Amino acid sequence: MSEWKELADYFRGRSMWMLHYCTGCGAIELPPTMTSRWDMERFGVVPMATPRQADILLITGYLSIKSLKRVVYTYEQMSAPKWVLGFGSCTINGGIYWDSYSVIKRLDKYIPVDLYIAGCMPRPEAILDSFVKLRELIKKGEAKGYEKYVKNFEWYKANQDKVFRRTTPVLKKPEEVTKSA
Amino acid sequence: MSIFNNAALLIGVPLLFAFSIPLFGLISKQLTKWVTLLTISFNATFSLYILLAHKYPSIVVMGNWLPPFGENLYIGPVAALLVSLISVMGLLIAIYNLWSIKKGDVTRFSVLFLMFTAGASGMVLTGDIFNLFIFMEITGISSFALAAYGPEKRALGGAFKFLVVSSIGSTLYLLGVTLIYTQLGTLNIAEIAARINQTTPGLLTFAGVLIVSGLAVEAELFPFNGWVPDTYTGAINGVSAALSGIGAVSGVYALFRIAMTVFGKDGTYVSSYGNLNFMAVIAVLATATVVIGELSALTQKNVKKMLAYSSMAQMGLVAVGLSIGNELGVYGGIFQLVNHSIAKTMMFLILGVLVASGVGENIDDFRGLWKRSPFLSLAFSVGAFSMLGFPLFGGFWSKFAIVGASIQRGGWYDFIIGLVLFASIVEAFYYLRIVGYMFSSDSKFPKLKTPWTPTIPIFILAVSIIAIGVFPQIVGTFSAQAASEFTHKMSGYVLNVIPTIAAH
Amino acid sequence: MMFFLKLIQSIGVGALSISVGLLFMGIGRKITARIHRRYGPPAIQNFIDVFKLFSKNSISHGFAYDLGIIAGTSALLAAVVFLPVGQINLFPANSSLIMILYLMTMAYLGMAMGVSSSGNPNATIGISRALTMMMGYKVPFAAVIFSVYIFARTGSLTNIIAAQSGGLLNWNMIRLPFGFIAAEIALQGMLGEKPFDMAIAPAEIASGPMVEMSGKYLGFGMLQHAVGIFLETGIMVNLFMGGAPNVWIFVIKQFELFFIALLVNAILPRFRVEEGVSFMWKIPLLLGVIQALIVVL
Amino acid sequence: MNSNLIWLVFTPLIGSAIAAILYNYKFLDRLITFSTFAITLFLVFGTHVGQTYSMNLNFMGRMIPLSWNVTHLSIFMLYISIVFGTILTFYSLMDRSRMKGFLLLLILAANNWIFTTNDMVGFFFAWELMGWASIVSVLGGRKERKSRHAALYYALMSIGGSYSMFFGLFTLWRLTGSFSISSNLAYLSSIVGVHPWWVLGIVSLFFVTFMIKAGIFPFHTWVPMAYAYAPDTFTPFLSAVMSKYGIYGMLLFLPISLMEKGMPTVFGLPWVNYIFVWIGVITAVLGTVLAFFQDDVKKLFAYSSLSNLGYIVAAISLFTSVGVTAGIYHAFNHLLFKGALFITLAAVISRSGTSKLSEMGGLWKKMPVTFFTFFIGIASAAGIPPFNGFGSKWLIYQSMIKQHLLFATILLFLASTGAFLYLFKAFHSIFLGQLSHNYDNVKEVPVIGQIVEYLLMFAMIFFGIQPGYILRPVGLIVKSVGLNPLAVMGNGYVTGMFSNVDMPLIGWSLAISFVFGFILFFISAKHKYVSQEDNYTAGQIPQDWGLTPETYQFSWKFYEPMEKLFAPFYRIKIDGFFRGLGDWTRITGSAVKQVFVGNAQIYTLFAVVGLIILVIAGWVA
Amino acid sequence: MLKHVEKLRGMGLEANPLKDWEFEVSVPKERVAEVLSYLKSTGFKAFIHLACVDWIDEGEFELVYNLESYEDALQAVVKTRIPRNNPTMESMISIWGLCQVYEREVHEFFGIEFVGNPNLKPFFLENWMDIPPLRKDFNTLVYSEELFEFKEDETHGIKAPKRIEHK
Repeated sequence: MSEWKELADYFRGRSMWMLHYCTGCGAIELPPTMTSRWDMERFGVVPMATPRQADILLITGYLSIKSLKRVVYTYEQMSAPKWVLGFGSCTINGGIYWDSYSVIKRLDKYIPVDLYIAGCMPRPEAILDSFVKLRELIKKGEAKGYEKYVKNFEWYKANQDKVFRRTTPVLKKPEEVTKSA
Repeated sequence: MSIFNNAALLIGVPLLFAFSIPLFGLISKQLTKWVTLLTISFNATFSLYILLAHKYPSIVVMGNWLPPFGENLYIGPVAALLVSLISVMGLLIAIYNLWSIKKGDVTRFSVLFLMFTAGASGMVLTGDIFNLFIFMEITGISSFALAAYGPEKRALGGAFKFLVVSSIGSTLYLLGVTLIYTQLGTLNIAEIAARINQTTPGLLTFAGVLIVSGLAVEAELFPFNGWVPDTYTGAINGVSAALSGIGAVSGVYALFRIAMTVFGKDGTYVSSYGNLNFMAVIAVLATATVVIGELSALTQKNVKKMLAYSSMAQMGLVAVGLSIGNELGVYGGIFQLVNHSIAKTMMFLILGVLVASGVGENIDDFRGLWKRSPFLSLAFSVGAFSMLGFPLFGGFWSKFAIVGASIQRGGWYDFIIGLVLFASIVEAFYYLRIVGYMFSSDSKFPKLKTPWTPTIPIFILAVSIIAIGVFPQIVGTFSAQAASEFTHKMSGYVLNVIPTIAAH
Repeated sequence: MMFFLKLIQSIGVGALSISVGLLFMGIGRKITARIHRRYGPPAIQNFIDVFKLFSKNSISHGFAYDLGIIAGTSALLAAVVFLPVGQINLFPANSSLIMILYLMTMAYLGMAMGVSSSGNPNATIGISRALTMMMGYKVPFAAVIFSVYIFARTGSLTNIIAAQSGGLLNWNMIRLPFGFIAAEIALQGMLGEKPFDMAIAPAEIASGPMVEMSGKYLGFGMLQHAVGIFLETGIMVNLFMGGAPNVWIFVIKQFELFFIALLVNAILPRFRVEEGVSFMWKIPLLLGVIQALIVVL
Repeated sequence: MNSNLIWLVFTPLIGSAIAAILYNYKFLDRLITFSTFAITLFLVFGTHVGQTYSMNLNFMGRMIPLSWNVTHLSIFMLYISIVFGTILTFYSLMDRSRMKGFLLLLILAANNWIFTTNDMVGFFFAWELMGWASIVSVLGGRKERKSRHAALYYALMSIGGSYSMFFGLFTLWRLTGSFSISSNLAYLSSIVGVHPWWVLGIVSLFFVTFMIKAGIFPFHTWVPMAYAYAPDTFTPFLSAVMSKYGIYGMLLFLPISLMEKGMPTVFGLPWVNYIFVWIGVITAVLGTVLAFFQDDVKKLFAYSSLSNLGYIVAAISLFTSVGVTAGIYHAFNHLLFKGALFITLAAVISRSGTSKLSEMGGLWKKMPVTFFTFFIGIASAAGIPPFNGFGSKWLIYQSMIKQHLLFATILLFLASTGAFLYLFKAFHSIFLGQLSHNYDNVKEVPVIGQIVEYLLMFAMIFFGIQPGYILRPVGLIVKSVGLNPLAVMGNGYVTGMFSNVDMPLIGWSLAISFVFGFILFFISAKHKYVSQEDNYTAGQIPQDWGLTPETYQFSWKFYEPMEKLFAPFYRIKIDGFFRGLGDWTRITGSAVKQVFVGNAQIYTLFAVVGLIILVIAGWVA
Repeated sequence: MLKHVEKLRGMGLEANPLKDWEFEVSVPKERVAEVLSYLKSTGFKAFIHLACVDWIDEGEFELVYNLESYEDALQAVVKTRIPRNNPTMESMISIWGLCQVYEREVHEFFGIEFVGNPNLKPFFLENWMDIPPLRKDFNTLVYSEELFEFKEDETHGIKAPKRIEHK
């Protein structure tokens, strides 16, 4: 069955359908990559309307806690061999919002990310390059984010709940806190 | 021709007891009702005996003067059928009255009721036009009084209108009779019929017009039937049942006995003596009655008024049937007369029971009656379906015959029957509306308990409607003979009464 | 034995239709890309997409969903078998055009049932748009079909092809020009190309019927679309371009028609549903009626 | 002379009498209805073509001959109507709908009598009996007020229709002196050459009645109301069988018009037939257009049977052998799939309690068997090949094209496409989409219902695959009417003018491609089942906002764009004529009522005026 | 524009023009409502914005109301100072209904209690248990490190992102 797996990986690499979650300033980079100047369709990458049809989930910028909830929900709606592309430095370490109280710092803690594209809004060439890199990863069998999610499901869920369902205040010194009703 | 003396009893016995009831009244009020019941039941059994044992045609001579001179009663197939119809209906209404007439002047009611039935059977049996006038007066007076009976104020209004119009009618009739008497010197119908052509045509037509319009009042034809709706709604239900069941029958019989036997030419009687074709006149009036009766019943909200208009219209339909002119038409007319009186009496009795047990007369009060008293609403719908001429009910055969006859006659009659059919569609609308209300199930009131005594007549009538519907021969054979008597003037009627007379 | 031979041949025709359809879609994407002045995916991209889809897991909404989507594709495959393809004419006796059209309705019914049983309102809105549009383009198409029927005095495709044999001049395309134009516009609607693709509008109703299709269901949807392209263009070729001596010419003729549809698709924006239907009932219907009048009188 | 025919009529009458008596024991009443239907079916097996029976009715003082004879047409009609009736009553054993058994049995008696009678009196008696029995049963519908209005409207129309038959009946009697249908028809066709207008007049009197009962274009307005508000188990009988009486009547009068040589012909058809073809086509298109936007499901299917009857009339009035065969074949098919649809509808309505499309949805999870029957029902109603609706629709197109009626065929094709649209709308709004929470405890139809549904499914597929079994008897009918029947080559073939359709072959090709589909389905990656809430509706999960998840079923204004297109057509009220007539009679009624104003002087005035008029008339004459 | 400034000075408030189309007024806490309604009556129909400045070392919050008058294209800035611990301020809903939203936001991010504002529920921040975030004494860096724990975790296969050189 292994050669069947290789053949499947070959095809999966050649035809990756992308659902881009346009948040932050990354969204504006995508139209040029799709249209005639950079044309990502050459690589078999087509933008899709629903998570059901998509293979790649492209997160294009910073994610606040609220929007993270929607991303997790969309990610879980995609079907099995699925990959996540973190786009721009905001997904790597929070980017310019590194010290913000509402923006998550590392996407990887909440959903398995296969490939990050560094740059504070990388250019379309970087996106195309990431697609090619992802194709190689898939061929080499290293792009196993979705299996990682299944294996460490509780861990991921714990991280997510830590952010979503906080029960205790985060900072230690509450005494001069003038808490409103 | 066996001279049959005791046929006169049909009139004599009720009159005798009618006047002796006040004596019984002294003993106990309720006894009078039982006396009326007994006398009418005698009348009914006797007339049924005549009808079923085929004891006709026979003549009863008063004071053994032979026919052309003395008065005589002629019992032909028509008379036998109608007398038995009248007396059976009277019997059933009397049973109903046992239950419904409790308070008030019971003896006076019984006297009037007996006089009414006696007068009606007299009108049907008599062979003498003046006698006809006398019996018409008897029925007229007793029906005014009966109509006025009852607690409601509108009864008086209705009775008064009836009194005024029918007195005009009887005076006109009397004038006509005197004119004929001056011409022919005889009062015997058979003799007048035989020697009709000796009169001067102009005078004859005038006399004919007077007589026809006089009798039209009783037979409820259009211009003369103004009184019908108010009288029927005014009178208590038992009385309006009697009026529509018995009074109308005798009225129509009288009109057509004169129009057909006296004025009609033998056989075809399409054209009649004198220069006005009375049959055509009556046909026009009758169609007008049907159309106007049905249309005005359409927008009625009060069920009793609706039944009054519908009985007027049905009388018009009977008149149309009889005035078509061929044997099939007369057959249909008489059959419809029987069906109508059965169905209408039943409906009025049902209405009486309903009103007595608190259900209002308005259509909306009929809503959901099915849940409250299945028997009454079923009987009412059986009567309604028979009126509409649905198969498996009596009315179908008679309406079938009437329409068949008029189309067979062709010419103007196609147009007439077209109007009548349109009117009967309207009739179907308002009858089915009532049936619809009854079967709708949203009624808030408790279940109705129907008293025992009135259910007997209603049950008998309902069963008879369905029986006639399934086996039309019961009434069919007799109305066929009646039709042949009416259509063959000479052989059917005249020669039986006066064998010697030769038709001129 | 005959049955077995016919079975092999019909499987062949089915496979041919799928592969030609996918090839057309691939080339179509290439040409649209070229129009946009970009390279576009390799021509066999659609084959890759289909294989990828069939290797992905997927979610389903119950047996009506599975049954419906499979019925959609297999009904079309069943219809293709009756289409005379070049010299392969499996069942010459009963290749009646109306029967093929009604079998295609079976496919739409299957797909519609499957998709709308998923419970996603976007899908049903897409289906209702597709059916309204079908009502739109079926009217001129019917006018043209029946005028061809009466013109060639026959109902079966084999006879129609025979009637057009012998040279370009007596192709129906030439003899019934108005009918051909009307049918061409109706073809645009049937294929669901751009001006009339309001049923699968990705922006408004999240790609309409395909919203809940994942993995192999989307694969079935793609196969159905491919066979649909092959079938519809095949009918048009048989009706108006006189069939073809052999399969390759038949495919080339099909591509000519598909090419026109592609060009229109690449340029025009999308109609609203009622605009699309009223457009279909104005000019194409007028042409169809003119053609019918010419044929009848 | 075979008394079997008499028993055909009397057993239902006796049965209905018993059912009437046992009226309030609900189950007994339905049991008797079913057993009477079964006995009658048994009796029908005994009857065969050519049997005659005559009996004298003592009426109007003389003996009127009532005669029965059984033709191919009557045997065909008897079989399909009674078989369907048995299935329906078997189904209604378990359905507590408000259908009264004895009325249905009265209609059955009338049904047997109409199909076998050979004299006008019997025909009229049975027609009227069936008329009023159906009026009263429509009265018992679920919604009180609405079913009363529907019953009244239907009553007026059907009584008006039977009165026009009254006229035709007796004018014929006046001309020929006899009531027997066959001799009258022979007489009519003999004088058709001499003065066709006379014949046309009489035949049109009869055709008005048949068109009203079948619900054809000018007289179709009562159909949607009556079907929608009749009791749920009565509508299948009303729509499947009773609309065929009108068609039977038209088929009776077929031989006359065949001989009409003198008529000027249009398109090779006598102009009368041409008009009727167009009436049929208009009814078909009208039915479809009106059915698009109905929200009450039974009204939607009422319009659909209206349009199917338009098909049948269009095909029959072609009077060619293909046309008549197609018409009768479609009549059978319509009976089968419409009956199946209405029975499943009765099941759905009795389970979900509502007949509004916008309130249902997603029931396929709860009622799978009903779902499959309904699916096959709408597939065959839309005329999809392997099922039984296709054969007849295909034949109708063949017959129309042969007569070069191009525009009529286009409109019919449009109507059949439209049929697919509204059938899918009904199918989606009831079974597909999201299941709303108040239907969570809906159960499947009990076993009896499921047996009936399996039976209907099997029948639809069987007659779809093997049309020969129907085409052969239809061929006999066509031959008996004097046209040469279609050649029936084996059971599977439907032979048209140019090509023929091998239905089993289509069945096989579908089956094989299905097998391939399933193989492909199972070898590819596995799939997992997901609940109905877990779909991508691009919305926020309700739980997070503390809201209960609401189901969103898209069924209100299903074809909204289409409504915008057809809006201008809706302003012309089709039944304006009949409403106008109704209002006119009401106004004249109240006007006439003024005559009886209520005081004595006026009445005496009337009497005197009447007298004067009579005297003048006498004077003048 | 100067006319307005003179008038306000006349009312005992120190007002000075900022730009040729804008002037500012600093008002004690109690007279804010009076000044705002006065300005509204003289043409400043539009309520543009309510901002809050945290002078932590002076221990005061400064509320800044921006108004604008469209007719004569002028902007007014009304400033007031309120003490920093348990800061309360009367709500201006009676003058401008839309103040409710701005006051809600300021309440959420600064913890100022607006008396009379019916709708002071949390707006942006979900189940926030700490001190209002925009206060100067709120240390956002510590908060984010505490909440988002930005450190690698080998055990769950989360390695530091390996840098793939672009060839």
